[in-house]
Amino acid sequence: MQHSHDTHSHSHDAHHHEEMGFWSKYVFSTDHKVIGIQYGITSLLFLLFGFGLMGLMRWQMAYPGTPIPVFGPILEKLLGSAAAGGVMSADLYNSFGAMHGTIMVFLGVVPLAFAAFGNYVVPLQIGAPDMTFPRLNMASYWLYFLGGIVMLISFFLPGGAAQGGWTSYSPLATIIPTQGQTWWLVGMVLLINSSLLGAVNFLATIIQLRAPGMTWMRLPFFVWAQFVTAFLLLLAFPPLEAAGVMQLMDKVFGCSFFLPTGLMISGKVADVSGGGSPLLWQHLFWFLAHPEVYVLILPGMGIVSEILCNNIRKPIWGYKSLVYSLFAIGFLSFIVWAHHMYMTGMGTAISTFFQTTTLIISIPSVIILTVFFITLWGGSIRFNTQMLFTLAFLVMFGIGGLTGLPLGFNFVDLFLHDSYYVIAHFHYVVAPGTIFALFAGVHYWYPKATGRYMCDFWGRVHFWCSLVFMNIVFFPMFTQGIAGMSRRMYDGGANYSAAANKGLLGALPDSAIYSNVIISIGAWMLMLVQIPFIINFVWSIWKGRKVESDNPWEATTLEWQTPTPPPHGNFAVAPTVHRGPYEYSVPGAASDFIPQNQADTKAKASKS
Amino acid sequence: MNLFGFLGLPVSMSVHGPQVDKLVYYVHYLMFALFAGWLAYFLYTVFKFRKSANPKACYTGAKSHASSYIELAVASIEIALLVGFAVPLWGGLVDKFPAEKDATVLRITAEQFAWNTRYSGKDGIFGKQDVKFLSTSNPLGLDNSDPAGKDDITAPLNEMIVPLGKPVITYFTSKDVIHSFKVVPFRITQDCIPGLSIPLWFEPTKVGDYLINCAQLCGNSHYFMKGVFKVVTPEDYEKYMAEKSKSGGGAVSFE
Amino acid sequence: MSHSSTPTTGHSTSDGHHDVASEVRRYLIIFGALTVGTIVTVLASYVNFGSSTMNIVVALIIASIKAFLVAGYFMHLISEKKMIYAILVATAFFFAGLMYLTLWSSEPASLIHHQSYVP
Amino acid sequence: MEIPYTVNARKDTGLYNAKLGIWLFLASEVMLFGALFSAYILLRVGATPGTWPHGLLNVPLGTLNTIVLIVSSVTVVMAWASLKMKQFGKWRMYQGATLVCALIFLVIKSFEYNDKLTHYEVVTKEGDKFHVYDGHLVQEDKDKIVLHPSAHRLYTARAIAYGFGPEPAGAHAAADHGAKEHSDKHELITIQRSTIEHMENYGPKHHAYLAIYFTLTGLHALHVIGGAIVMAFFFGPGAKMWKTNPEQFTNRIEISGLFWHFVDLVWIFLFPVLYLL
Ligand code: HEA
Ligand code: HEA
Ligand code: CUA
Ligand SMILES: [Cu+2]
Repeated sequence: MQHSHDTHSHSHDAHHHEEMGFWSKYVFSTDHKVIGIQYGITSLLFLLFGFGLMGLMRWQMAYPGTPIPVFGPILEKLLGSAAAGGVMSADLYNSFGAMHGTIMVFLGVVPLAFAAFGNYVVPLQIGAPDMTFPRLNMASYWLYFLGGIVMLISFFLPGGAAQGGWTSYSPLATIIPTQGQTWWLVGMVLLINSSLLGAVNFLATIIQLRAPGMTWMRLPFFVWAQFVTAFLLLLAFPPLEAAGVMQLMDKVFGCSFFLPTGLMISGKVADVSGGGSPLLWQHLFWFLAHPEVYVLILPGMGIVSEILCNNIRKPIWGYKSLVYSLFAIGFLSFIVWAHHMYMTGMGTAISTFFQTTTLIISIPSVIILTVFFITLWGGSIRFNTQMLFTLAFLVMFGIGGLTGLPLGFNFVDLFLHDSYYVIAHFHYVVAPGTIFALFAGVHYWYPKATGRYMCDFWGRVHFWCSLVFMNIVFFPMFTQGIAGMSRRMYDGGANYSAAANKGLLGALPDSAIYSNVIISIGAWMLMLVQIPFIINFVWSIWKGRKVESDNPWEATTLEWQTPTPPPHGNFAVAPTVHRGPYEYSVPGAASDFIPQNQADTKAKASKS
Repeated sequence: MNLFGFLGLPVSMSVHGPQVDKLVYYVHYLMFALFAGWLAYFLYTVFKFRKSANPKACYTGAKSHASSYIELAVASIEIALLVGFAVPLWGGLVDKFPAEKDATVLRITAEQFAWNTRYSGKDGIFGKQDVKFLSTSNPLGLDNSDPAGKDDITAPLNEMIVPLGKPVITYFTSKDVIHSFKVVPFRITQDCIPGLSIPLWFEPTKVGDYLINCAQLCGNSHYFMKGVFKVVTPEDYEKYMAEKSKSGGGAVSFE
Repeated sequence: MSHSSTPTTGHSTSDGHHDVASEVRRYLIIFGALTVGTIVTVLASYVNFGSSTMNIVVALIIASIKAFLVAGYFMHLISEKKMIYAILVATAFFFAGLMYLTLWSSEPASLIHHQSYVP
Repeated sequence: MEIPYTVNARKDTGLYNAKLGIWLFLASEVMLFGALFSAYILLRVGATPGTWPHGLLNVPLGTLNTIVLIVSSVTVVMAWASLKMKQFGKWRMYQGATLVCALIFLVIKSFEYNDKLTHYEVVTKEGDKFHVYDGHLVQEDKDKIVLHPSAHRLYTARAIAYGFGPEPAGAHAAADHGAKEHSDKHELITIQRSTIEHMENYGPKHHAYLAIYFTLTGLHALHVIGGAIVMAFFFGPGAKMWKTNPEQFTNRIEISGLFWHFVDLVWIFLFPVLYLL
């Protein structure tokens, strides 16, 4: 089979394997496409939920101590005294903050970017019938699901969900009495194991199941990005698992892995043996969490490269330097972690080491961005929804990445550490960065998965509104940070404001406090403008415009050379690959794109 | 035009503060230059190569090698900032401490949700502290039999006072969880970590009362944990101290 | 990587070219070596090699030799494929990084704090 | 299209899928145990000098367990070799032997755990003196406990009277589990509950050393249990596959063997680090 299927072929292909029941087909499926979609839907819901938590927090920040309209009474019903009178308590604020971070990172973006897109697209792009270990794949999803459930249930346990920040620093996390803090660790262990299974599966799939002719340097860049991401997960997550187990021992059995000798808690000598080290937790946490931020961004970059080439109709300029930069990032990301710990009392030698590696790692990021920008030169750019998101990604990631540079200097960190500048820095990378890449990916691959387009008009509305409001939300945070506002402030910094501290130097200027209101309104508007997306997403499943061919974007990579949606087993025969991934506008070719599995450049690329 | 003013940094009132600010500005110059350059290029390209203007893409694309030079330039500027500023300045802060006799020395112990401060008193020596003396009534584990501790002074909670014109050396620690001592105009942030005593020094340049905020999540009243750092003239300081240590005998508190 | 041309015989696994029967003898020899190694470790712990660091070093050296025997022969690492080596080398590197950098940044000389504990 | 290379090796990598998979998994396991080893080193280096306990564990039992695991490693590899040589009966024997070894290991381990968990340190206050008794709990009821002591220390101030604090001057030699000290202290002591200030067993809470000991060996034991379950499955219902697809079955035995060897390898480091140093 090469690439000629009529649109209806999927209806019989689906029956080509033995008839499966509803449960084994949609719920306990081992098909990578079904698992990818399961991951996708679950993680989108978690993203929405994580955003919802932040929506509520933003009320408290803008109007501290006032009851939350509409949702306040609901919260009070659900959570009781933590939201007495519809006002968010400090404990609740902290648990929403911790869970926003945790959910966005571990239950939202990673499962969506890595697991969902990876699962759906990677086997198709390398010409494989499925993942190497389909049952592990299913187990990975269900562990993730279980981890998510544990995290959700933890809101309703005595004391509420985790309150120690997504970083869960000891001793705070150890002594917080909430049960949710303990279950957070249980949830994390489940999520970590899920990611580990996923990582093993992706690596084995990419190494073993590439179709004939799919050499390493012919892999679509998205596959490379997933490959490096999987390596990061495989090797960086286990130390956090170890740390999680140790913190669990501390919490459940009263050990002191992370508790030093001589703790005085609420005026009493703590009944622990002591002898532990709070910094050990930080080292193990950031050993994961720094590579993790690249886990958040690399799949996004992969998506962007696919959509970019497809919509400018030309190959990547400097494919090899992209791949090498990717490896450099992957490699270096393991040895920069302590830039999150500059203020813990580091001497010159060690902090110089970590500053140097931090600055070095920015170079391959600059190279990747540069390659994307230069690739634009000479293209024939089509502006559909996915391309708009992609282009915006480039600029927004630029802002986020560039603002990482000052943080990389410990001397600057003296001023900016744990301020809103940091919040702004990383949200620019993950929200208008990664989230935009994910929106782009949804629009791009949606027709493959469903056989229908998402509506382009509403896509554009969603895009422009999101772009505007994202910037209204996150840009003022830079100025707040520079004004000296710290993060994780229950009252949005009011207690440190000039108004509350008459005559004190270094209090927050009124403008910083007032920005909270603008940011919050921006965030709620941002939430509102997600509605077109959600409706578009759901509505198009049944009502979207049908695709005219299996390759509606006239793309070159293999996922478009299968029926739509691809049947169980993907390809009837393993496709043979003859060329690189982005052969667009090849001089002398009959059409402006040549699929990877097409042998003859002169042949007209089949549209179906 | 004040080139250094564009970020709107709060005024810095410590000796090393302007250096921090300078580095902040230099990095931001680099960032703005890169951002503006790339954005201009980006907008131009996206406009010029839109489909309606350029229906046929060019397979080979750009031929210039400008990008390699840009990358090299970025790398060299970063290295210059690192070697020229960040490393030596940091070294000055953590390696080259002023002599304790020429400085005001404080021990700051954070707790949920307050700041405790101690001075070594006239003899310039802090009384011994040890975990084995810890108890509810002796939360700092002071060794009451140590003569050096007799003239130590405990400041009121959340308040500390230093004279202008002298460096301040502070030893930071915490009783319970991690806190972070941050005074924006001093350009100082320092984690207070239980089990460690971390010294840092800085020198205020202006008399006044400064707000201390806690910059590390330390529990539900993290947002409420503040203190006042008073910088006064040396005369006022002497007067204050003399008055407060009159009572004598044991670690006194001047509440 | 794709160009590595490791010969593989038909459908046998990586150990196909070895004569399994002769390997069995080797396994028994290694078994002996491991047992001896264990006993030596225990005995060595009663000997004073000058300092406790030396004792630790000796114990770890013996353990490493035993680990080499298990990994090399029982797990067939000495005749494993390049891909596996690549994975393990990367792992060893990051493991060393984690261990070394964590220890380095936690040792007193790298920290700016002086006393180990002052409340 | 079926998933290729489930049984036979792919040409360019020379590996079948599961073989690559298990090695990737083991790589992550290296990082997992590696992080715990780092923690061990950090705790140990950071401990107040002289407070890291020695000789708390039973070396003969530990040695025995090491040998048991080594034996199981040999039987595992022999089991695989037997299948390679198409000797299914022999395989059964070796596979069974491995399972028996796993069981012995776990039983011995549970005895060691039990020993620690019934070993108490009791601090009593009599007048202004603090006594620290150390020994196995023989009997306990509402108002008194009976200890089989192995050490007794006396403090004048509360200090940190429990845990392995620095030795107070003139106190009795450190708690030593060695049989020598044990033998000349046969008499049991009875302690009134009313005098007890603090009582704690040698569980993970007692000291950083015990914490890391229980964590490392506990995690290792979980691996032993997991590996044993998989091998028991192949020994029992899973063995059917030998009839239908002997090659894949042999691969499976190889894969489970690799995991088992890794578990053995971890123990090779755990043993000296926790028992001897
Ligand atoms: C996807 C996530 C992501 C990414 C990619 C990055 C990338 C980088 N980060 Fe960020 N970071 C986070 C997520 C991320 N970070 C998070 C979540 C935190 C906070 C965690 C917490 O405390 O809770 C954090 C915190 C953080 C800190 C700690 C701050 C503190 O707590 O005090 C530091 C310090 O060095 C840092 C540095 C960097 C650097 C140097 C990069 C570099 O890799 C960036 C390199 C990129 C560039 C240099 C951009 C290149 C682009 C161009 C040059 C083109 C520009 C063109 C146009 C704009 C048109 N980050
Ligand atoms: C991937 C990571 C990620 C993402 C995407 C976000 C997204 C957002 N974050 Fe958050 N954030 C963190 C990670 C992330 N955050 C972390 C780690 C922290 C630190 C926590 C800590 O202190 O411990 C933090 C902290 C943090 C703070 C600081 C709180 C404090 O310090 O007290 C704030 C404040 O405004 C904030 C706001 C927002 C906003 C407005 C968004 C918005 O951009 C959200 C945008 C979301 C969407 C646009 C959702 C899209 C999804 C859909 C539309 C669903 C569709 C569904 C279907 C079709 C079914 N975040
Ligand atoms: Cu103390 Cu925050
Ligand atoms: Cu980082």
